[in-house]
Amino acid sequence: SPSRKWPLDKTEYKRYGRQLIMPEIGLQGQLCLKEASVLIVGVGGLGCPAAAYLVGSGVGTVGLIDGDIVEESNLHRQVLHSTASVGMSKVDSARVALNSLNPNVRLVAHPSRLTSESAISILQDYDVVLDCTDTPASRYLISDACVLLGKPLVSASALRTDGQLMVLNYPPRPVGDPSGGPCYRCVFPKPPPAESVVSCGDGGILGPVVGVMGVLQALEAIKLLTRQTNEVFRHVEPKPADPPTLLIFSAYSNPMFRSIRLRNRRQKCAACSAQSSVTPEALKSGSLDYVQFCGTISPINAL
Amino acid sequence: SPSRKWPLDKTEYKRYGRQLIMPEIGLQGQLCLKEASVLIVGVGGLGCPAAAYLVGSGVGTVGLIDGDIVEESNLHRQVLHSTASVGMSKVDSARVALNSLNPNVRLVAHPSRLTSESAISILQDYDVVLDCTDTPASRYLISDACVLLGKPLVSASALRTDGQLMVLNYPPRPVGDPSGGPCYRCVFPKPPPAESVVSCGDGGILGPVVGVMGVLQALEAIKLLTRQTNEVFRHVEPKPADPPTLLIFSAYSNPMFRSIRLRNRRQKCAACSAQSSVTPEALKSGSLDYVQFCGTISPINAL
Amino acid sequence: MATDDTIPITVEFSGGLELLFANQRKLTLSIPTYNENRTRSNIAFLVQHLCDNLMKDPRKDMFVLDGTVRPGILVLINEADWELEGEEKYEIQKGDNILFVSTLHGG
Amino acid sequence: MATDDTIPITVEFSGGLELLFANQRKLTLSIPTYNENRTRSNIAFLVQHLCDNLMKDPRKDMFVLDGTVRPGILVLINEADWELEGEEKYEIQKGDNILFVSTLHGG
Ligand SMILES: [Zn+2]
Ligand SMILES: [Zn+2]
Repeated sequence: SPSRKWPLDKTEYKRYGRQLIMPEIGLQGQLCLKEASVLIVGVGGLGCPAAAYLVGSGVGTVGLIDGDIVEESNLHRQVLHSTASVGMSKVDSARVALNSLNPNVRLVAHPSRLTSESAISILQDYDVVLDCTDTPASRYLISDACVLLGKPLVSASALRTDGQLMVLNYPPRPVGDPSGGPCYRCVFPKPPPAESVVSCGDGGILGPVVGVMGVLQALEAIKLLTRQTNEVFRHVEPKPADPPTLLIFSAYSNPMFRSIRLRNRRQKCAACSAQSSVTPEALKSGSLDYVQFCGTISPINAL
Repeated sequence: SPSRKWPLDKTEYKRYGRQLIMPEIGLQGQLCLKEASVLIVGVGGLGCPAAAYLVGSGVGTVGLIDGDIVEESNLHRQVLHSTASVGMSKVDSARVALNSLNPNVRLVAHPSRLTSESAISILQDYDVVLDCTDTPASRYLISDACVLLGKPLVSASALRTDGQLMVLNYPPRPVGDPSGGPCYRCVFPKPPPAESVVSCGDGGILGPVVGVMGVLQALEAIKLLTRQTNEVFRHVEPKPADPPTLLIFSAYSNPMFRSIRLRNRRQKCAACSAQSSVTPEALKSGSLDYVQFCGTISPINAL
Repeated sequence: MATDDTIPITVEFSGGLELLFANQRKLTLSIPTYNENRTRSNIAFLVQHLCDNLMKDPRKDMFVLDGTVRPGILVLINEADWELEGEEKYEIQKGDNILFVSTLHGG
Repeated sequence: MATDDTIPITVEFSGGLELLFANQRKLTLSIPTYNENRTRSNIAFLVQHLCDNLMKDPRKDMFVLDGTVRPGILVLINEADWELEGEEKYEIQKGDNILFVSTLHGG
């Protein structure tokens, strides 16, 4: 059939040409991207650059979830939005910009906050999830849902002059299989005391700091989605997944970047171990109260 | 006077609030940014994200120089441009996007290629220069002009899965002063053989790879422009400038980032030493032929 | 074999913890090789030592809670998660680099 | 003092040079401690050794030109520019990490 012979159309060969000629991507990698779907949870300082580069690269479907509206104080770092979109929902604002960058990508809008009740049904349609949110509660929720659904999770965060990046639950083996990658709870079994948690609103954030972390999330997602290509089509020996790593960024340190080797899955992890207490039912019923689990505190007392 | 009391206007306090509350920036740092001018040479894969974050941060004047027009094959990584701007000049396309992100920034358009004859007169109006170009010839030219004018240079490059970043000529001491930072010629006294030079067009480039490097250029420029703030207003001891460093990025290596300590100024550097042969007159007269210095080769023979 | 009284090490803070230590990101210090119980100094000892002697912020529970590093702080021994090295019981060696990282949640 | 015949080192390639070495970014190898002139092996020796024995690409001048590493390649010894260490004359030590980086020009 003609679609077999020319699996991409002419404009796609042109648009993605600079990726297509790279052995790490190639035609097979581009097809993997085209068939893939990525969910970006949070369309702020991390989600904006992550979405731009994923949409640019030709990922077939990109989902955007965020319940916030664009504010003027977002614009120094949330570079997909514009002054004219202040007051608009972040998801709608991003959709306009992303569609004008690459109309070939199907954008799915979820203009509301991710909840424990909705997490499973929203995340299950995607291949990879990017955590671009800004609270401990959402980080535990997204990780738990990814573990239950067997989805790899690219998690980043930033504050002031620092950033952090981890690829979690990768490889995404079943709950109870110790050879899977660690989840967020493996690394942080207990939430931090609420009074130690500082948001970007309270602590401040330098735009390029969160920007770098968001772009790196897009990169890690592209690497995950095209990994198979490398092994199957380039006749490269299937390497084991990179060991779990935390990338630490600190804009005013020298060196600016450090890679830290993380632990494997935790034997008694509440989410991914054989002793897991986090179940799809508990999540859907709302019996796991993430906000309460993480506690709350008035911003004035925060560090 | 009222302008003394409220050095920024109300919308600026709102827009830059998340930077203003950081001790590394603060009100004084924001004023430094507002009074500063940055020239971005090349509005492609590096220049697009660099410009977005610099304009977002409120740098007073941002100059854009590029002689190319937007092509469809740029869009996977040059995320300021859009499908509708294919065929438009890159400078004009970027100007539209940047103006809608932050109308407070004065954008200066130079819609032509930087030449040896024009370099001095264009660069002299700016405080910091970003090299976001893609040929050895332009890299030597920009570095020479920065040395002659005493401007710090934030230089980045990317190809396939790799990227590199250096802050050059910083501190920007006079020609012949060995305590200044090294220039591009100190690090690379001779150009590479032309047949070893590969462009992104020929070798390919992964979008987020060049994106990360561009965002880091914006960060380094912001750090340079607000450095004084830290020393003068935070009563922090004036630290010596960071030693000259090459940041190497490799998307498929572990660790992805490495920082390499570079040499100081070269005693016999053709540009920045007491034995310099590069003069403003030679540059302006066009007697330094950078293209010939770097050689040319048909793309088919390139590595 | 080793009769030295103190062990020179580097301690680093990241992710905002430096604010608890007078905004210092990197400390070079020496700790006693053996602590009062005549056992070799381990991470548990170091944490208490930092809290008692070097922490400037009065909010001790931002660093130590229930006798150990508070939740949300990763302890990294020579660039690896301390859980790979024996956690609190890891006996500190000459030249070790101990990094305390607070998780960030902003985005 | 040292009577070992060979020195174990790590050699890395970046910026496209790995393509000249069968797409290997990192090699662990041992080189003779002394070369034929009974002098200790230095970087000049290593470069020739790599070119003669490990480079797969026939275009030798992509790596070596006029008897030394071609222009546009940085040589980094244990994370520092070789110019800080004595360039070609640096005598290789056990466990050294030698990184060859080709400059990139794309943007
Ligand atoms: Zn787990
Ligand atoms: Zn120089």
